[in-house]
Amino acid sequence: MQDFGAAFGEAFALIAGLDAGLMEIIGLSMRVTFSAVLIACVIGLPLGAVLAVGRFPGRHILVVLVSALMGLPPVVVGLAVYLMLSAAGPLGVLQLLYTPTAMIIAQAILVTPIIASLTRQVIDDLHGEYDELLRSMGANRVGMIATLLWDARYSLLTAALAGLGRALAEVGAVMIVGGNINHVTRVMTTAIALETSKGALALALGLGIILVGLSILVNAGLMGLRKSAERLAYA
Amino acid sequence: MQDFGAAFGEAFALIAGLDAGLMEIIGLSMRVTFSAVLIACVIGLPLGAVLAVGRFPGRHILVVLVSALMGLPPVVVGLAVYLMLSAAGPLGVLQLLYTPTAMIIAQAILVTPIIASLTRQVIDDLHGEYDELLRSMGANRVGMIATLLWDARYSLLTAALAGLGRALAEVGAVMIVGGNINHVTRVMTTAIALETSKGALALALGLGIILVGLSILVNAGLMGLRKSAERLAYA
Amino acid sequence: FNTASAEEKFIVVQSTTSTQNSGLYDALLPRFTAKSGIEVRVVAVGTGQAIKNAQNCDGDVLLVHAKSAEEKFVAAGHGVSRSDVMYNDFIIVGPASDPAGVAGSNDVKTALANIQRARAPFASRGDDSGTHKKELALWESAGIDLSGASGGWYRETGSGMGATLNVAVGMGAYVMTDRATWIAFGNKAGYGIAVEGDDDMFNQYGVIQVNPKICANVKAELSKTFINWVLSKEGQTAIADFKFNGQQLFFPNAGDKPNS
Amino acid sequence: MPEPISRASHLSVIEAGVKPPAVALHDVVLERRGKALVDGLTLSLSTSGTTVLMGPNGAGKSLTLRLMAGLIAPDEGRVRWNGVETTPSQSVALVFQKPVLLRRSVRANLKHALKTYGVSRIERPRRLEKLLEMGELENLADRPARVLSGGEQQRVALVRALAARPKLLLLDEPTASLDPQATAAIESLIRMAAQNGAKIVLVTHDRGQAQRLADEIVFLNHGQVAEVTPAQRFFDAPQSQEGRDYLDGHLLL
Amino acid sequence: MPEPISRASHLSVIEAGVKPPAVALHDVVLERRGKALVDGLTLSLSTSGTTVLMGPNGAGKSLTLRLMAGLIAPDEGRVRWNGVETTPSQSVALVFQKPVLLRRSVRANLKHALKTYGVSRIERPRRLEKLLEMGELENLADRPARVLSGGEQQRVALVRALAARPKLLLLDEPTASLDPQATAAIESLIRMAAQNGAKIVLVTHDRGQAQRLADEIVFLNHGQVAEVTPAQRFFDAPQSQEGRDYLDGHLLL
Ligand SMILES: Nc1ncnc2c1ncn2[C@@H]1O[C@H](COP(=O)(O)OP(=O)(O)OP(=O)(O)O)[C@@H](O)[C@H]1O
Ligand SMILES: Nc1ncnc2c1ncn2[C@@H]1O[C@H](COP(=O)(O)OP(=O)(O)OP(=O)(O)O)[C@@H](O)[C@H]1O
Ligand SMILES: [Mg+2]
Ligand SMILES: [Mg+2]
Repeated sequence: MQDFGAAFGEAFALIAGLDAGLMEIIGLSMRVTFSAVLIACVIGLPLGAVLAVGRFPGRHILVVLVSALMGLPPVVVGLAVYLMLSAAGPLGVLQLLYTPTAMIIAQAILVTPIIASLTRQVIDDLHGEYDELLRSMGANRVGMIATLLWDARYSLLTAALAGLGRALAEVGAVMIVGGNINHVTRVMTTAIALETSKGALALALGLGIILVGLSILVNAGLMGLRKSAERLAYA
Repeated sequence: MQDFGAAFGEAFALIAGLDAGLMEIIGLSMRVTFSAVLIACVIGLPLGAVLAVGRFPGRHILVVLVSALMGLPPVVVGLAVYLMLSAAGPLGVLQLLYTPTAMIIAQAILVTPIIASLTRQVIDDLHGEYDELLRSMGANRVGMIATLLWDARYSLLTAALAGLGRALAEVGAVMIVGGNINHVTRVMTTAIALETSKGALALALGLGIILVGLSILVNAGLMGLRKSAERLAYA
Repeated sequence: FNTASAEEKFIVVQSTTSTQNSGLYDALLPRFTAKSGIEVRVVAVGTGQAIKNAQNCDGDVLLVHAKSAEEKFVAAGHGVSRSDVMYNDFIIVGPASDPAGVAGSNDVKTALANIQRARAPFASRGDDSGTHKKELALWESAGIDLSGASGGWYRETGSGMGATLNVAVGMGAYVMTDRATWIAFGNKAGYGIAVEGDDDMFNQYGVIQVNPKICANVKAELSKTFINWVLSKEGQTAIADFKFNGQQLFFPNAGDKPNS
Repeated sequence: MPEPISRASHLSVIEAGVKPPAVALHDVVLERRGKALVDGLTLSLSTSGTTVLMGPNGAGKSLTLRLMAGLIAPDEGRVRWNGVETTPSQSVALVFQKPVLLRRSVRANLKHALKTYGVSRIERPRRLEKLLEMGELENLADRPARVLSGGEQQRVALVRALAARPKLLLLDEPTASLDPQATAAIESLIRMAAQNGAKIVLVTHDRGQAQRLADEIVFLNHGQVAEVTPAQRFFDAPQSQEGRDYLDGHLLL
Repeated sequence: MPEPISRASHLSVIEAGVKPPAVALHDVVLERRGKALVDGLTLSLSTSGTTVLMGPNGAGKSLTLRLMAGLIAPDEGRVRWNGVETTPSQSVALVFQKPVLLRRSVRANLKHALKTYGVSRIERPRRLEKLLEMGELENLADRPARVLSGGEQQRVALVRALAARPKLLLLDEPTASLDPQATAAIESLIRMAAQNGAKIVLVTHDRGQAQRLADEIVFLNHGQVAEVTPAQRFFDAPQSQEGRDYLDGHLLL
């Protein structure tokens, strides 16, 4: 039990000390996470909408597949990306292994199915309401998807936040493709894993508390933005 | 690149060989995952509904908090549960550490915020439509929540599937509280991590392919059930 | 990613968690970088994974402790040559209650036999790492057959040294570890060294340059500079100087007998 | 021209007074986005008879019904039911202008209502059959409620409200998309409910319907009461300029 | 009783024939859950004039409009527009019985429609103002469309359809919740559209409205056409038993 107390102490000391190393790690964590979620949104939102709206052969199989890929094991994604980017792999020449870019790629792969699958559900529900109207207006598929995504934007934020949570917490994939190299690819989660394996449990928990704190800040910020946007909407 | 080919070969050989060790691991994976998701649903569905429907002070803070907890780092959850259950910890007498029960607890903690948060969104959307009707009928909170959860059940399946994906893929927490002990607490993801650290990348990938295959089966099954239920509904 | 030429001067070392967790690199590398201007990026993973990564050309230098696997690596042409760098030793740690009554022993075979007889829990890494292989060899030389014990008193954790120590501490099991990891380990929880000092528990670290003929991307010059420095007087002194809570963790032994 | 029908009970608000009013609004103000949508509305309705709310689109009729159902709280002023401030939700039923039906079959919708209204499990099947019969919904009972035609949905919503056996029945244009036969059937259900002692508040744009059912007319405009007049008199000689204009608009067609 | 109004053009289906019909249904069957909701419906409408669809609740009027808009495909039979099988979606507009409005302001709803209908970016502001004016929506332009009153929503939905400048305008009870003034205004908009050459198909239960607007009446029952009769004649002497019963139901009140 004293470990928990110690953990809060560690967390507090780290923050109060404005530790430069910690700031570097937090900065990289944020950069990697936001980049990955951004990419996942750019792919996942339209993909989810197409899965909800489209009527093409194989759609059901694709829906099941994307949903199943929410269960992609991070270590497997890490390995697959590693094998692609490794010097011996097909994309080795890009020299991306053990860089933040590799971590972003791996996380984007993990998060995209989550955002696509949740988007599909949200858009499906709204589509039930809008479908006949939009078709009666002669809207084409692209216009239809754009309308649905826009009008569902407040609900879709939750999908994005779910993806963000996954990316923020993820360690298995970034560990493999980033290598947890100090000052280069060390992020909060890999640092936590490292301290855990050193047996520095209080420090690891302290870092975890800081990470959860960051997650709260980000969520509060984005939800606050949504609230004020909702209020100002209808311009 | 040959590793990918080898991975499929390994996966195939493992399945074809009906390896007893593999079956044991798959069985435990399924048991832990489904138990954790079940617990998370039992807590998360009503919690999410209350967050959507309730009007009490601190609701907004709670909504942000639950959303933020989607970003709970698995290693941190693993550590916290470890410290609670460890022989020196407050619940040490239960002797749950390094048992499947401990893994179920850790995963349920990880998955509950995901299901609660997604449920909140789904119920919120439906609540906008039902709220005045149900209130005009004098429905109490419990009746209201029951009605909303029931009528949103098809959409909520996606929330449950997101939770399932997370649980199925999770390795950080179960590794710490389960210990990846052979024949006792080894599951698919920890086995993959182990083979990876051995450098047996093809075998690790092969196991990953099997895990994704299981995820596809489970998703196809549950979505198929939803489809036929939807067809038979309105009885 | 970052292509500024100043930052191009780096090498990647594939290594094991024991060296990283002990803090050795944090003490060693700044000295080297200050002198040479070469940044060293350490990827610390399981020994098997480190060797595999190096085989895939994803590193310039390999620094691990699994001598036979290292020699195989060189023999297969993946590495240029192997040199001893340093050593320490393995120890067995256990709970204060000492259920097998082995504390204070310096005879590992007898100690293992006692543990087995008492059916006292023993945590094994079970991950084919150098440490794991060493442990298996010790059981064998003690004449103990482990088949059937796994999942009972003998528990294979299938994870790294630190994780296995955490597990052992969590369930009150004996565990074999390298001394460096143990000294730097933070979650000791009343554990102490039970068995140490047996000649059989020697732990040798070696360094290998990844073969630039096979891996075109290997920075041959930079990695040679690094290896030479580690093996040099200056590097060896730096290793000897590294202390944790006043205790020396690694003992330099380069040049005792380089083998290719 | 339809004949004015005879009424069993005719109680104007003004004549009542022994019992506290079924529902009363005092100086109620309701604001949204800085606009007063209901703007100092005062109105007191006796415990029986049928009051018809009329007024142009956007006058605040639906909002007034919501206030009377206790679904929205006024920003200023107060609403009282039988003289007290707590909504007696189980004895008030509201039929919305746009029917809201659950994503279930017609039967399941009515079952849900009976359960919510606290009808005992044993009684439910009998009551259910009765409701289906009242709404002439027997053949539609197993359809998903939300695929029904507009008129069919309105019938479901109406009998669902009747399932509550409410003392105060608030109806927002309940026959707007009904055919003449269904309108007649629904009107007789409403008349029956009134005869059984329920207070009816009905919103309609259908002058004929108002004449057939109303004991008194409350004319709303811009979120305020323009006049409260016994029905007969209103159609002969509306007291307010707004009422006159509205009826003129009607005659213009 | 309202006066029958004069009509600029009066073209019955039967009299037409030089141009291919604006829309024609041949033996159309529509089944859901094993029930034929539209049951062998054959109907052919000339390219101009106003056709009013009447019939009891559940007769299939709304489904017929959906078929005419190409929103649902028949299970049997076929639908043709101007003699061909492809829906000319940009020249057909449908106003649904329950207005469906986007989760946006009134203005944004109309903007979205203009964009979807392919109105050029430069022209949009002018057209937008015009639409707001037509629907008397200027004061409501910045409100979220979904909080508007029932009648206001119907007005938005109607002017949105007019934004398409459709050749075929399908209206499903467009004035069901409108007050008398708004009804008159909408009716004159409909009349104007008809005069500008649009074909109007209107569903209504309002006999007066049918008399005011219709050139011909199509009477539906049980998913089939009971009769197609010039308007004047229908109200004097319906040709089918169903038509008679329906009108009788009306007179009963
Ligand atoms: N949440 C809201 N925000 C802004 N305006 C609102 C809101 N709710 C209602 N209104 C406005 O309040 C006015 C009154 O609405 P209400 O629905 O009561 O009208 P009504 O009298 O029932 O009209 P109708 O006959 O068309 O049904 C309308 O102009 C409507 O636009
Ligand atoms: N998807 C569906 N499944 C089952 N029945 C349906 C479905 N859609 C419509 N119906 C039924 O088809 C019939 C015709 O519906 P439609 O909406 O066309 O009626 P309508 O003539 O417009 O009636 P109203 O005057 O009430 O609007 C109704 O009885 C309705 O219940
Ligand atoms: Mg209204
Ligand atoms: Mg209809």
